[in-house]
Amino acid sequence: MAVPNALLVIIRHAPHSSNWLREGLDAALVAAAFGQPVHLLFMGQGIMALLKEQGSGAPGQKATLPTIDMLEMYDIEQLWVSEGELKSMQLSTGSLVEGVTLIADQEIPGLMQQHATILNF
Amino acid sequence: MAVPNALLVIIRHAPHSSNWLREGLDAALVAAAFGQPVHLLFMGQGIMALLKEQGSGAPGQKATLPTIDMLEMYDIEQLWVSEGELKSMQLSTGSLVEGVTLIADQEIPGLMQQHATILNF
Amino acid sequence: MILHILTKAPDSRAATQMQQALGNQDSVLLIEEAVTAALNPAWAAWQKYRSRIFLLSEDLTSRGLTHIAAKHQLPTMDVDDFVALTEQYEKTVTWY
Amino acid sequence: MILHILTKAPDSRAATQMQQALGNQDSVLLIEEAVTAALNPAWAAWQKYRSRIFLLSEDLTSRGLTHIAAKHQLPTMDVDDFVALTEQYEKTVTWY
Amino acid sequence: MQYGLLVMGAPYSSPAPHSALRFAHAIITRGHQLAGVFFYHDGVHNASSLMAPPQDELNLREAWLELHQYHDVALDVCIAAALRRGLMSESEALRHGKQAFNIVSPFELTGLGQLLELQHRSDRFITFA
Amino acid sequence: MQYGLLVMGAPYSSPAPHSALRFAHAIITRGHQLAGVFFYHDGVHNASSLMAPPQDELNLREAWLELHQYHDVALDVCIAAALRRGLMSESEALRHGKQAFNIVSPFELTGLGQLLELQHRSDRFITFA
Repeated sequence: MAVPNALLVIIRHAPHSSNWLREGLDAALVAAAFGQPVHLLFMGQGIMALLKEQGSGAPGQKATLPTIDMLEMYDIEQLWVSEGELKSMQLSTGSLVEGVTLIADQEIPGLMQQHATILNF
Repeated sequence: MAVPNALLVIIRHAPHSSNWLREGLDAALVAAAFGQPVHLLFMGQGIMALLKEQGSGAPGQKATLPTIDMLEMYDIEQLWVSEGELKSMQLSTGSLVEGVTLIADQEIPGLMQQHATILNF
Repeated sequence: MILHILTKAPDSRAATQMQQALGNQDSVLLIEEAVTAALNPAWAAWQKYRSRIFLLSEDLTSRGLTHIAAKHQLPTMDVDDFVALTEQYEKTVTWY
Repeated sequence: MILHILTKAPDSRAATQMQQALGNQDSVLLIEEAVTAALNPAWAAWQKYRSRIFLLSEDLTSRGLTHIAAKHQLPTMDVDDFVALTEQYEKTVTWY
Repeated sequence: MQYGLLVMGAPYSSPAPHSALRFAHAIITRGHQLAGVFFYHDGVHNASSLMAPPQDELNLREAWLELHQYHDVALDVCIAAALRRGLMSESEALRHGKQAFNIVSPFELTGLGQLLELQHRSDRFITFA
Repeated sequence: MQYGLLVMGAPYSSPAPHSALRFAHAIITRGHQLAGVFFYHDGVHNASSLMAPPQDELNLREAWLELHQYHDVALDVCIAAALRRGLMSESEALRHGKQAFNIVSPFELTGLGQLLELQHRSDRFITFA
């Protein structure tokens, strides 16, 4: 889990409610494109970015799912999801895209310490 | 309490956190300047606009208190404060500017019905 | 009679304040982030305002919550129904 | 060791998430809207992180909360102390 | 019926403009009139002629323009909220000694009096924020 | 020490720019270096040359300019975030066929790579949002 120069990007905002999610993912993609190892941690409403049934919705609204699918191509393979928050949102891992890893709440502080750089969106 | 063509402006946002408070008060002042009776209802963080000890704080930040003091000159004399929310914020009326009226939570729906027009900030 | 439009999640301040302002004959439409209320059928408002609280279906779809809302048998309406609802209510108040 | 900067009120999602991420040796600075924590000395974080959680005094003053913070004997620091604190902590994370 | 809309969210930062546009089209489809849209608070950014979103995203300003062109909807922008946020018309640019401007017709800079006037003249007045 | 700042709130809509400026001056007063400020998300509005707040309010863009003039602080603005929100330089205006522009030097439109670069080269990197 510990990669010395890895960047941890924390995603806490839902699709469509604001541009925090998209601009957070953009930062992660650019860091990965520059060759930096990037890990993602999804907390709270940010978990909604991973819901696999997201549709195109209203016309003109850009969907998030294609960007999530793109992460693997950029070698961003570590997607942590806060287990406690998943439960408190009454979501199951079955409703999320594949490839996520649950992380127990008490492990989150350790995760923060292990990463030399953090960007919080 | 019931004035047929009165405008109710609801203030729910605190000073400095955003521009909602200032732009809500501006709408109230303009309506009053146009001769419309205006009533204000302060809920939640909006109650902080009424704290009488607000200082000038950091340089360059415009204070809210002068605008609150200006309301009376514009004949905006009805300032309701949600009693339940005042209590849950652990504030007392003694910490607020003069001239506010407490309103019990169960009276708020009635207040909404009595006003033909409402602007919610 | 007022139509209340909530745009923020059920655990937001906006949601709390809306519930304080809700009259006996008022209705509620949940749009934008507020459709996350579909995740929580135990949210007090679902019981308390039964038959006068609705989810906007387009916003459910874009957020991937359509099936969850259906599973919990929560009432939805689309944007045309939304307009029809505003025809019935002289006043609307948006909570954000 | 991380310095956490909270900019939103104690009842916000940002405040909850910050507390989930807080390590045993981390400190917390409350700025902007977060200084409303001065109103509630019973906020769990005040007890739990005693001696490593602070209010930014300029933001207390502009919001009229200086006396309330003093009455509740809550620790404050000004912006110079804030910089001094960042000298001690290699990493800072802002919750908003 | 006559409808009036108040839009207080910025494009791409808030879903409010999207919701308002969708609602505006549904109003018209149901045979109502849309008297006008008033842009206030961060909503003033909807009027920026310098908006240049990626090509796969809706250009919200253009979507408002279409609404004006096909349905004669007035597009009023609060002048105080706009100036503070870096939005001005040619005449305001002259007055403030600026070299450029980013609000052009049919968007009109106007005072808050227009908001109150729109609210009074509309049978239904809906806020998106 | 070398500091870097990330600013993600808009002037007048968020207190983040005020907090960041105050912090910037305190850094310098304590003898540290401020390598640069990166504006992202709604923070890009700090760079607008068309900002015209009331005279009794601080003009935040001018406050950033002073910081650059007296302390040589680089002011970088994320280009993707800026274009979407109606902020562009002269060269971007040409590229997008626009008649005007509202980003001028010393504010520089740049990619997110600069944000990561600033974060790496700073001993302390602080976000205001």
